Amino acid sequence: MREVAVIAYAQTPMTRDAGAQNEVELIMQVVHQALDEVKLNQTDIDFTCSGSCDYLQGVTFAFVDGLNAVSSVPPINESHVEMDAAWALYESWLKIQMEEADVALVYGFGKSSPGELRSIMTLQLDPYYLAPLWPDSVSLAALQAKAMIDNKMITEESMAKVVKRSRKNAKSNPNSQLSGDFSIGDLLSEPIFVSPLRKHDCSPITDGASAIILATKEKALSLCRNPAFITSIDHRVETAQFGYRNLTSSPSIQKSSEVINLSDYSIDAAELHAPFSHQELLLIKELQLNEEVSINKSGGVLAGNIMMSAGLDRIGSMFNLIKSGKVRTGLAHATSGPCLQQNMLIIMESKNE
Amino acid sequence: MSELAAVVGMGQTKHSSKNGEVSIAGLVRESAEKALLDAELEWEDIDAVILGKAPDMFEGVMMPELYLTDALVANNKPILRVHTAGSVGGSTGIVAASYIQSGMFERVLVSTFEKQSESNAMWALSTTVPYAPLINAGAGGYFTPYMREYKRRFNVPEHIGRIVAVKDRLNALKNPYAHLHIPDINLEMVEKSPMLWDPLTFLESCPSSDGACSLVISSERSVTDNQLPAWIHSTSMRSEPTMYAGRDAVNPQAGSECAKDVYKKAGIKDPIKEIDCAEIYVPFSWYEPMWLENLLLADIGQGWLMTEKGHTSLEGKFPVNMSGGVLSSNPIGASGLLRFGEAAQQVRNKAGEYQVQGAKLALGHAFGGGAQFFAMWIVGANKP
Amino acid sequence: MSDKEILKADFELGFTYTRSTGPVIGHFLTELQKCKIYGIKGSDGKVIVPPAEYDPVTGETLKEFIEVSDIGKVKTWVWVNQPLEKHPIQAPFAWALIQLEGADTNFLHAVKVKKEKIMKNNMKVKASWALPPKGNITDIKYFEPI
Amino acid sequence: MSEEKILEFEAPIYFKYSYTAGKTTTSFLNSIKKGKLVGQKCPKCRGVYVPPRGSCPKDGVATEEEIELPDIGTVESFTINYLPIPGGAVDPPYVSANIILDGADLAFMHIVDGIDHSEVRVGMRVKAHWKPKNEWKASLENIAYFQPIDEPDLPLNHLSDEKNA
Repeated sequence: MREVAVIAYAQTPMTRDAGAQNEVELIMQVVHQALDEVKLNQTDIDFTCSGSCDYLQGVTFAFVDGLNAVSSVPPINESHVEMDAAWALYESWLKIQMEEADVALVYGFGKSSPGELRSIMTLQLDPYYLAPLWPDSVSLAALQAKAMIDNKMITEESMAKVVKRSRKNAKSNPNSQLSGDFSIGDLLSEPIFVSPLRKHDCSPITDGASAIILATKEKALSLCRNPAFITSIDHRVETAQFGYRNLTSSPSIQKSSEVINLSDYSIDAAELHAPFSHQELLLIKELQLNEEVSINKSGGVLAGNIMMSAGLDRIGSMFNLIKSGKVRTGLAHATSGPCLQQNMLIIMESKNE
Repeated sequence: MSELAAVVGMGQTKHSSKNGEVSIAGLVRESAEKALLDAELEWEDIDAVILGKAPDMFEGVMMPELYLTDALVANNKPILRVHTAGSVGGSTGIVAASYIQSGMFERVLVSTFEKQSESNAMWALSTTVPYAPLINAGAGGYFTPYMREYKRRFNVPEHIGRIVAVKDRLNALKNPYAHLHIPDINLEMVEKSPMLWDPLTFLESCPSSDGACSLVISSERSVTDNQLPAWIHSTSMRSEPTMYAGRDAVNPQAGSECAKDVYKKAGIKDPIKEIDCAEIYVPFSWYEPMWLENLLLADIGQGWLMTEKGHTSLEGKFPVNMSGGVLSSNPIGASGLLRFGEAAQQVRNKAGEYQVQGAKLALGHAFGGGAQFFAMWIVGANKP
Repeated sequence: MSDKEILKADFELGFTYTRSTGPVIGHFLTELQKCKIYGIKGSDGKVIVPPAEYDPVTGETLKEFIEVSDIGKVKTWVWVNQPLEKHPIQAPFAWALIQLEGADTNFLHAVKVKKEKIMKNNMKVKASWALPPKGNITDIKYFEPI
Repeated sequence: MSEEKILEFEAPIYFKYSYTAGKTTTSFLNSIKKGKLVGQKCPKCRGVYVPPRGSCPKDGVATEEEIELPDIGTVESFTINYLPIPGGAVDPPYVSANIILDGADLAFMHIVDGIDHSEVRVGMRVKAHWKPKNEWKASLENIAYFQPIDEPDLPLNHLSDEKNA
């Protein structure tokens, strides 16, 4: 296996409504910023891969326009996943493994402000039995939270603690959308949104884009002072039959943990893609992270949730921690689908002595 | 060095304008089961699933890999969804190959589909946003100006498009899975069919199909002799913007550079001589000669002569679209993988009635967007 | 140019899709027209409702239909105070995972009650049918406590 | 009670979206509301784009320099459409053409009319036929169509030579 590292990461400020800025303008910012960070040009990139979703903005082939943000004349070796860009990173990682590329550019973008995100997400469900009833993403997550509360795995207070920490951590993230100091009491006095969830238990609607550059060890060490090496990576999915799932556990996380030998690592920090506060608690339990592991230093997606790059942002946020020397071994997680149906785990490490 | 990968199984549905017998899952599943059967493998032999299809709006199912995980027996396995517009079937095949070539997986299933009857796919392509007049009439309206320009630029006779339309439909008669079976197809019938976008008639255009195509791709060490492997000699993808100053949409640079790359990686110096046959993405008749040139299989301005002389027919010197091609079946998301898979079937000597005798090396090709995304692979009966 | 000067316009994107059902979903919807609910037997013997086409564990094609009751128990529920435009009930209501009598899995549907306080885990609910049924999952309008 | 076997059902899926034109498109649309066609020039390749999109797709850089273009151009390629499109701007048959304005480096699709369809040629010189001023809004639809002008066709090879260069 070739050693591959994240060497650059850029993210737009996460905002409720990017307004005048279209997708191309958002992507252009982050692609240029990431390339500049390691003094590369598009011509130095061997493979480019992106993640996006047409339904967010209601236009087919959103990614085709997105390509206008990248210099693609002369033509480039490029691909796209209609998924979170974390999976675009996975595809790029395979390209590097097969020696088709040494340096890869990955970007994800999403403007959730133009549409009705909660209802749009319903279209991820089985189109015969479930989608025609229009259960929305918040309601489904609420069912999971309620099941966890019923099982005494969490309480409304423990959920509020997650939010409190997220908002606090987000204060040191210049791109965050929501941050600040809140007391558990303040949070619990907020009205219920979809019971048992309050609005702050749900990640916000966010517009933005992000980009990451991956490189082989040799290139990484020549371009970046402290690259974050991807030691292990795996992703798995679970059944689509919502009523068949036990929402209080995650077999796909358990399987991926095994595959990446998670228990062999001493994890300092984790960036978890938990669009709802209770999901962070479920992930911590399924990943068996102890209290010494620092969780979502970036604030996580509760502080800003760029659909289609929120997973990639977890990898980017972990890169930031490793690059700055604050973390030696970290875990990044990305998810897709209702109630954590699909998950990716990545172990990222510093090789600096 | 990348690991060697081979296609060891192919499955497809009978393509039709509406497959009302199955759900979306049922459609994809049928092709996947057939691919496994062809590979003599079981579901548990598959390590990962790669799904490809065109826009989610065709079926109104967002990120359908999430819903299809049970049908593709992907639970607790990795699944990934590729979408690169019309070239997606080809790109998905290439991504699937990279799972093996990276050395990370032993056997993967790649499934692609479109169930166009669920919506009206042509108009799903023509959605527009406010402030822009809706002028463009689907893919045909977009591409016909470039076909006209090809014809004009090289003074190509009128009947070339019709020759392609007839040739591909005659080939389709030998393919039980093809959507269009028109037994009495002839030049006059094509000429007299309704004009859609001048000069393109109805019979010079692809149909809109429900259909699915799956392949099983295996690592070298997992291949067994009875699987008749089609060894993947090379893959390549190239993209360029839809529009930019100086772009030639008739002979896009991304296509020719992709071709150069895929030949170079396969060690092919003289493609027209070394390659035995090709499955090329030809949704509109004129694109056969245009792509022959773009693929460096003919000199610029000479592609139509190959078509006119019958070189691209099943019995010709360089058969193209032996299966009937996109002109005979077009489940958009699967169309590219059908090209890639049909190329593999030829070198596996499994193409049935449309087998090119002794085919050892074949090209699979797909394109998408405004003829700006290209995916290609070269497969061979022998190891590279 | 300030954000206010930027041109904005609303538009609607939509299609009415025609979904062919295949044999399993088709059977379920056909029986719904008779106000009957069918599940299917999974590889482990569990009765899955609504009937899955493929077993979630082994992946095998499932075929053995089993009729279940239109009465069941609420296993988990949540309360929606402000229904969205597309929700099946346009007044505060509950989403619930309901285990129907004879089924081993949960069925997601809406439960109509006046107040959140009425909702309890394990409460018995019964399907309320849209008449005449049309062969759609929405033939079950919602569930109501009994 | 019906005994009909269900083979299919209808699933309506409709969403409302708010579309934001963005800075560049707003500026273009505001100009066209006044009857002006304003494009943008790429700072790198100097390519002129109309309608502008705020970036040069070739170089992946932002474009800001604005340049007003005449409403006269050349037909680069075209087709005659016979298929009606739901919600389409015009009824078939109509000619849709890729028209490259004088001074621009990229064509855009619009309608050519005011001439027998069989007479439309690549290289033909055309001018915008604007709708009456009181119908103008923020849309390219202000131009009803492009019509031929009394100027010799641009040499046919000129266009393709330029492209093949």
